[in-house]
Amino acid sequence: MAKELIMTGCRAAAEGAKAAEVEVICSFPIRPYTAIMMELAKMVADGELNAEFIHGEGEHAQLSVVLGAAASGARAYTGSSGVGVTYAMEIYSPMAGGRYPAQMAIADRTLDPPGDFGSEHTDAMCTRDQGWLLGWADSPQEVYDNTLINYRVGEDHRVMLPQMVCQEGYFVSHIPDKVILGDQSQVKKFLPPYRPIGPLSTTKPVSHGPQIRPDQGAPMDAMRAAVFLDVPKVIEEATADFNRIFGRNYDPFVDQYKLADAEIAFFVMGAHANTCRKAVDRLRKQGVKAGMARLRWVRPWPTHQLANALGHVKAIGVVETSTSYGGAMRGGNLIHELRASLYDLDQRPLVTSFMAGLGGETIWPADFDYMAKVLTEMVKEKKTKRYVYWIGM
Amino acid sequence: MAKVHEITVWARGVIMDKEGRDVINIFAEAAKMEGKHVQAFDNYEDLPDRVLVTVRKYVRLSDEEIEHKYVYGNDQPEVVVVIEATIVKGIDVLLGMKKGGTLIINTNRSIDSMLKFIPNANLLATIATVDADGITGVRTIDFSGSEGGVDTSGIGKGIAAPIVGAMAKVTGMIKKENLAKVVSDVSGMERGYKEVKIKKLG
Amino acid sequence: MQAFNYKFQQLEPLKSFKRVPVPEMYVPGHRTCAGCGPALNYRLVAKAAGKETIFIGPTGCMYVANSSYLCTPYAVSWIHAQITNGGAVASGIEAAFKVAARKGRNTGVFPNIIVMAGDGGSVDIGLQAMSGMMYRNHKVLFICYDNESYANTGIQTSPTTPYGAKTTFTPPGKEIPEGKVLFPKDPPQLVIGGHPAVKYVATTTIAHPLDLMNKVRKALSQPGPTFLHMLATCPKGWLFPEHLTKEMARLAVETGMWTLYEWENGTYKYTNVPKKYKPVNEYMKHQGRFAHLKPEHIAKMQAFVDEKIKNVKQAIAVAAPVPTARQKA
Amino acid sequence: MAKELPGYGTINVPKERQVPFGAVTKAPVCTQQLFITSNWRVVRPVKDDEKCTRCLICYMSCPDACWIFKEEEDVMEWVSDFCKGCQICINECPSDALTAVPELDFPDGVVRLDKPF
Repeated sequence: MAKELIMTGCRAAAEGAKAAEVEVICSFPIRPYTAIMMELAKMVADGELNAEFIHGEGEHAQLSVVLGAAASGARAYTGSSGVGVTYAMEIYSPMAGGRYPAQMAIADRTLDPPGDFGSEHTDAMCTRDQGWLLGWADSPQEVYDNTLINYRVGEDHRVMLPQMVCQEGYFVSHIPDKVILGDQSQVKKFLPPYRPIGPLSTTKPVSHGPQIRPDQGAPMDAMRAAVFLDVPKVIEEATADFNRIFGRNYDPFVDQYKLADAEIAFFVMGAHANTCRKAVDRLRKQGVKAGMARLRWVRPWPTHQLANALGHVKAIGVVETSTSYGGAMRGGNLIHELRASLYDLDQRPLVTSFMAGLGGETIWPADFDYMAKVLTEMVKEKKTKRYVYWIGM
Repeated sequence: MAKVHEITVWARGVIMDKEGRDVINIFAEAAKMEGKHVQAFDNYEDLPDRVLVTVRKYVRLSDEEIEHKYVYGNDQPEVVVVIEATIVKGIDVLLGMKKGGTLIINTNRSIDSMLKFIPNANLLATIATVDADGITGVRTIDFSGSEGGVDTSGIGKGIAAPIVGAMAKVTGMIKKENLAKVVSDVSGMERGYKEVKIKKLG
Repeated sequence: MQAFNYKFQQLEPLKSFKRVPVPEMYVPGHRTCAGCGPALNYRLVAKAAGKETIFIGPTGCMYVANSSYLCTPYAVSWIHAQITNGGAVASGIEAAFKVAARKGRNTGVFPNIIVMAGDGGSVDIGLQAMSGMMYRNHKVLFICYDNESYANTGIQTSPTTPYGAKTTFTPPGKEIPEGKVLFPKDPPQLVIGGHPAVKYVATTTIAHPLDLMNKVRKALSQPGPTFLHMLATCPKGWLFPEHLTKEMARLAVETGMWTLYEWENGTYKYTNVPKKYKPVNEYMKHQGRFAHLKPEHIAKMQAFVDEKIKNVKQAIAVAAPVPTARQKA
Repeated sequence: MAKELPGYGTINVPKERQVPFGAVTKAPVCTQQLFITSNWRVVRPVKDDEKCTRCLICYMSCPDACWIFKEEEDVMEWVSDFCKGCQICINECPSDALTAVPELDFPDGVVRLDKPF
């Protein structure tokens, strides 16, 4: 029986992993994701989950352990935050290129220096070009759901890629909210067992990852790129199945809120969407035709879906929660790809970006009001005056 | 564009890697003195070299700037130099050569006995042998210059000297006097120049 | 963790060359040097382990030279690991096979899981992963095939490169005449010193094939992590003629540069201890990497080795072991 | 939408250039035929069956597994395709049964390749 509980994003992630019956788990402590592993450790200790719980000697080892486990046919699970995510950097490409569909839970944390527990998307965003599936949840409920959806998509034989299931540290990972946990019969219906391709075995011996010549490198890259042409379809199928089986209502790629007739729109990712929705409601009451688009997947990037959802809007404010120092817009990462996605439209929306929610800072309702003011002026003047606004600076 | 002369040198990994590299460096260095645009480099795919594996080294000479200088292999060598004679038995060293090319082999065996191992010798206008091991008997084994490192052991002390001497004589591409300014073992180079055996074919 | 009886393998010792398993598990057709010590090492290990085996190959010569261009010489399953993470990848594999056994997905014998790491992949950049694996009590045999340098990248110094050796990172020069000035790490002592889960550690060389294979089989018959340190001489990196590959390993033992021992549950057992050690120069003089050394440097090396040998003499030196098979559980 | 947006096209890697899924290949059996190394050889070991005692030291000394004991015929067999000519076997042979002979003294016995490895 599905049951409704109040829990944090960390607990929700652990519940998702438990529902997926993960078999090899590798931990290393770093706040704030640590709680996920604390929950799983207890589940294993209590015999609720038949899994190997391995204490990795660092994030690099965590990724390496799950790589080996996935290569041997086990459903594997790990996670990290902040500098832990970047410490493991070497292993992201081998995992994706070797097509090992393990999952990594991220509760975002700002990168050093100096130490800062606050959430910021920069940690996981650093890995976005390594060939993983990557996306953000906006609530503990979506964390649970995404855990299952990601395993389903990642382990699909048309995909076979590792997945990064992200949630913001603290905002989602530590603030409890309502979560409906699926019944195990629903989970079984949605998520088939992991079927590895060419796993390490003593009966059918294989070689994983022999060296290639430079002229074999380009085909390797092309084939890795080609997978991403098929991923969107698999995501659509999986989301539709998930919605049907679990009674949810996700848009596969872009969570759209009052966008249909919007003149200005916020482009957000993660939990700040919750504040943003309320801001949209309030602005609407004041007569401002505001809307919101929330990105669910950064990889694969939903280019056409975004053009469809946002093409009619007059001005878009990208709420950036990651940094791209010296980047084209001198702000965050999302604006680059959003602008590129809209480039071929006949009538391009004006696009600027707002650096907000960095270092764990809350984005306040008033901040959205300020952004709306900037966007409304842009509409009035029919031009983008600045690429980037640093909120409060 | 001026013609680019491509010379490919074949050696064996580790035990003759340094000698092979010396050959290309000496040859290119001497050609530079004559105002040529030059290039000398190892085949990158052959690295890291392993003991006895075949390795390729390249020289390019031209009167003008070399257009394809970042293409990392000689596709159409007009001169092929084989520093270890057995290589001709196991590899088509003339691959890509246009008719009328030159082959120089370090061996004390007769030219005719070597020709038996070269099924496509019809590509050659000239074949030559030089007994470099007999002349100097020295092979410098050193890995300091491989992988683009600094070569610390001098240039042309071993069998490379007679081989470049022979190359100068057979190809006529560079002057012996300039070689003498580059190689350590000048008399070895002179002997290679003098003692090389040349046979014109077809 | 739940008590579960995994079907760990028990490999009987081999009594003579004639009893050595015939099938090659590391087959010919690879790009290792002619006369490659580590390749011979790999072959003997694979032969001793047999077909129910999975190899983890961290980056190094034994990755790059062996697996060139999408073809490999491993007749058993093999996976590339980064040079950094051999121990960790092996941990994941072992864990996966344990779960599969518990869940009844895999009912066959538990595979031999062997990490074949170079010295860099073991006790330099790979040390953390190796140590983590051993601490966590995974049933993995970690082998350090020690060719005393980063050979694949063109012979750079590693923590096991001996004092006085020339490498491309320790070239001798006016200011630093001896090339390498540091003394090497001692890999088995690193393992023995701090890993209570490890009950069996041994050293061997490619010049002692039966000894090597039996140590592999004994290590694989343990229920937990084990470590073997193997001297795999390197003609390219050490600058000696390739036909002397085994000769160098033999001389290493005869001069005390290398000692053969087993460490089992806290007890040392030394073997092949020469009645009288040859001077270290008997070993060094064949190798171009030591050619630049002056007598005072060689004396320094001799003193280092003498100190090491003293420990051997203090310990009990016994005749060559016939490895005992562990009691079947 | 006013007009159709560009798509991603398709990526068609020619069959002969395709890399196996995840760079996972089947393990070789007995020998790796894609990697014949006979052309590495400068000399080859030639055996004197009179002197050979079948002690198997050559078999246990070869990095490339190029000595095989044929039990039925009671003879050591040399594997020409993969012998790199390192001469370890010659150095180790306790009964001087092996001699190094230049490969060029033999008309054949080397697999000729277009390109080196």
